[in-house]
Amino acid sequence: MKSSVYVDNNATTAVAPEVTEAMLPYFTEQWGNPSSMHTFGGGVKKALDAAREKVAALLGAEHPNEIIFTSCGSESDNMAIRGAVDAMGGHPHLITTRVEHAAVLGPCHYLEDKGFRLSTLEVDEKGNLDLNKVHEFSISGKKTVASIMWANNETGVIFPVPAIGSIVKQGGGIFHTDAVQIAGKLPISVKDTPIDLLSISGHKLHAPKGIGALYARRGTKITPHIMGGHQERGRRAGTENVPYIVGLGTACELAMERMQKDAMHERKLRDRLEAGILATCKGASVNGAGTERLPNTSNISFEYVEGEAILLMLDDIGICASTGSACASGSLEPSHVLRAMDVPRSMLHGSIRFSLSRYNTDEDIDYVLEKLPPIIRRLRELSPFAED
Amino acid sequence: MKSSVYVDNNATTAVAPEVTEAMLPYFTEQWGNPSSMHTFGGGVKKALDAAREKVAALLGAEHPNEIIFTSCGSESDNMAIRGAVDAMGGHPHLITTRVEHAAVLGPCHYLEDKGFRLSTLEVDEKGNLDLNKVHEFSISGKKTVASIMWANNETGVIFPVPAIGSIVKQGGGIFHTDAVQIAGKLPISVKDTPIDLLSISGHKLHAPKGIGALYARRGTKITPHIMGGHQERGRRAGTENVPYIVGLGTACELAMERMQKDAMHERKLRDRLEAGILATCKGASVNGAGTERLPNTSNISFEYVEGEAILLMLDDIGICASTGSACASGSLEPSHVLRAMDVPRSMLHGSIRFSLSRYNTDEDIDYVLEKLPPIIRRLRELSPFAED
Amino acid sequence: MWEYTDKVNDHFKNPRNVGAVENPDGDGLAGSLACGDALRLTFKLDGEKKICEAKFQTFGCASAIASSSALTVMLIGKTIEEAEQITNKEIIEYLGDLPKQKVHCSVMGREALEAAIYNYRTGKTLDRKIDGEVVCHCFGATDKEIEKVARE
Ligand SMILES: Cc1ncc(COP(=O)(O)O)c(C=O)c1O
Ligand SMILES: Cc1ncc(COP(=O)(O)O)c(C=O)c1O
Ligand code: FES
Ligand code: FES
Repeated sequence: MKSSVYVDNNATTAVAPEVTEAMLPYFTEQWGNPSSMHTFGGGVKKALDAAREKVAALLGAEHPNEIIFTSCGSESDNMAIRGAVDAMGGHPHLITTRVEHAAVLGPCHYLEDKGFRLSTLEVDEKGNLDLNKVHEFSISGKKTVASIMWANNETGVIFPVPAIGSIVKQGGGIFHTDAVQIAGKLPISVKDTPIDLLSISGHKLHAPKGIGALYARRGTKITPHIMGGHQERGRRAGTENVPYIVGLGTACELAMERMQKDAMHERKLRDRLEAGILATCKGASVNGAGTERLPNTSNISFEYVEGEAILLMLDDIGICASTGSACASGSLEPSHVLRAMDVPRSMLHGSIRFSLSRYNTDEDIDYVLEKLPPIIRRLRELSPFAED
Repeated sequence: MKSSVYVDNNATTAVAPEVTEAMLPYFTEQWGNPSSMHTFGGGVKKALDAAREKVAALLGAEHPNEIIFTSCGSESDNMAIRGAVDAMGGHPHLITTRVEHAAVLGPCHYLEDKGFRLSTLEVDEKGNLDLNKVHEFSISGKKTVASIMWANNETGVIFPVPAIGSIVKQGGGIFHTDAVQIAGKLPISVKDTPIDLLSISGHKLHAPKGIGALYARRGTKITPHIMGGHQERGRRAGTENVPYIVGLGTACELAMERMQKDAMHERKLRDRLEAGILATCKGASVNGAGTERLPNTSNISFEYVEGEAILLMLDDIGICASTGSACASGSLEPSHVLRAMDVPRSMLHGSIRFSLSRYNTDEDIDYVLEKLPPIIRRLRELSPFAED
Repeated sequence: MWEYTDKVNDHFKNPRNVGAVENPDGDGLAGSLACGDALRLTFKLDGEKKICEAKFQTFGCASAIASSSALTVMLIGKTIEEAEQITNKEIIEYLGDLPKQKVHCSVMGREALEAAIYNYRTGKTLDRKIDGEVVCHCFGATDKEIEKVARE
């Protein structure tokens, strides 16, 4: 069950040893309930506060209280969209894009079914948005709630969130951005960006799966998604997941310390990987190339071959990668992101996402560059369309 | 920060060493994403399946697929109530009780604000429901969604859920029960009880805080509360919290193995504690006495003294107990449960909940019985109302 | 992650009879690039009118590759009349099993076989009109086809 080369870090990352170590005492000794009136439980609250400050620091939030801990990126997205719409009242106009994660599209489509107007922005073949369209919708007269991601999980393409936020705020709307893939990888500062709500997920930055956070700018009205107890200042009920909150704090602290170094390291490896694949694999092309992208992500289409077949052959030799998003891997649909980018049909089914982390090495890249080309060659030989 | 005598297990429990041990490898080695198409990630799915079977076994569910993992008891309650109401469509009539946990009352009041009819059942001074009322509301003509807890977190009082379920189902309604406090403490079998939806929370049975589950009987329609990816068969989006799911599985397995022994152990200690306090503390009385109660819970009111004062004095000497529910401890209101039971005002503010677990010992009880009476005596001396 | 049988894995990783038969007696194509998936099946008959050579080319997932490979193995040694009787279910049985969501991947095998036999008998290319709602967008399988397979 041990992988040798893990290049699927946009699906999930290894829990950093520092994070596991920081969490452990909260399982074995300090397992109290932070809401308790006794020192044993109540004392744990300090750990929550410390973690909240670290998350706030990574995101550049003005006040730690703008951070609400949730159980995952998906909960943050659902809470932001449904919570903002509910608190706004009436029937706000929803704006999103075709390339969002399912956790944004899910609640958007749900609300559309309930009668809300939903506008879904297209992207061009490089994955770029048309800012004029954002403008057009934002001043449509109705109040808007816009949810537009910062970095795409499949291609790594980065949207110009500061510009988008300005446009949405000019129109008087509420702006949410899914920052699950950018947080910890590139510097962001919500304080200096016109963002009302922002989602992150722990397991994309070396904290465990099952913890997330929502940044909610002071004064942003949002109906709780999980109602009940007074935890998180009444904004998210449920006894706090103390160990994971501590873990997320540590992960954010680590990410902040190492960000520049990690990003440079990943970009260097990624660029070498891309160049190597393009040079050795016939019919390969990089989706989103020429656009601003995350330093760790490379989405490559291989003409006339099928992604699953590539993946399974890679898996066989210990290389872990993915096609599109992991949570959609139960589905038979080709990636909705690549379809939105109008990737030609011959390329649509053969896309592989390589996504790196601080733990990848030069040897990992060497190994992929050695093993991948013969696999592509073999699969192309099987194909009725490919010619040599 | 170490407690010497922890008798606040209805607030949260120690993570069992077996649980921590079972979880650890999923932080350090098997941190893959179960939705991944590679063996490293996909292989983890087996651990999820195994845990699901253990939870199903503890609850007596027919199929493991009836178990949906959530992030806490509160999420399970919110999902059950809002999900069932949404899936039913129209404007079902909501039925609940005055003594529910905030995680049930929260969504019920939210829906009431949205225009749904909500009927809140009263309890008598022993904490019992009037089943005739349940009947009356269930056949009110409208479709109903009833959420009625199995065991009360503050008093331990057990509602006759099998009878209630029958009544609700006769009327064609959907029946949800919050079983957060009974699961793992007394045997339950959803298979043999007319229950559609049932909530549990890990940290009440020696798994960590931040994991829960919702049992949804096959065929029960329920709108997901967190929408997005295909996890949990499309019923709960978000990358699975693999370590905690494994931990919850282990905790359920342990609970099942030890239940009878643990329950006997806790009941013996609890009964000794109660008898001792009643014998030595003036003006003490047990709330919910004479009703069927959980074996581990004792809610005792002390006339003319204030609960917070007792708690702080106990805390000072290393005894961890609580007044009412931990998550409401930020509030100054006296317990809504005791108010519903019409506990006289002189007793209402001085109630302490002692709740035991398998880890409590005879020495713990000795210590409380030694330390508590002088504290109550001192506080009574301070009180302008108490007479000797 | 899909649960594949050892046999599926084997036929995927070591596909038998890859390529195109030279001067085939039957040549059939199923699926299309437009649907994102295709299978070409070619065969040759010996003196006793039995299939002595069968080859495939597939643009598809692991299940599609394994199904195609299995089909060619099943075909060799059979008469056209016997070959015609091969059902999807038999391809799946031959492979041990396929995940339910992947059953349709073997549909293409049957279709390519039909097309190749039609080509053998008429010399013409079978122009399959896809009817029904396209439910598998990646491979253009229709609900009717999937239903048909499910019933078989
Ligand atoms: C009866 C009851 N329901 C629900 C909950 C909520 O569980 P959690 O804290 O896991 O959200 C609790 C405990 O806090 C409880 O005692
Ligand atoms: C862009 C994006 N948003 C949201 C999510 C959901 O996060 P989680 O799995 O923690 O719910 C993910 C990853 O799965 C993601 O990549
Ligand atoms: S006097 Fe302090 S809470 Fe009432
Ligand atoms: S052909 Fe394999 S997924 Fe449709």
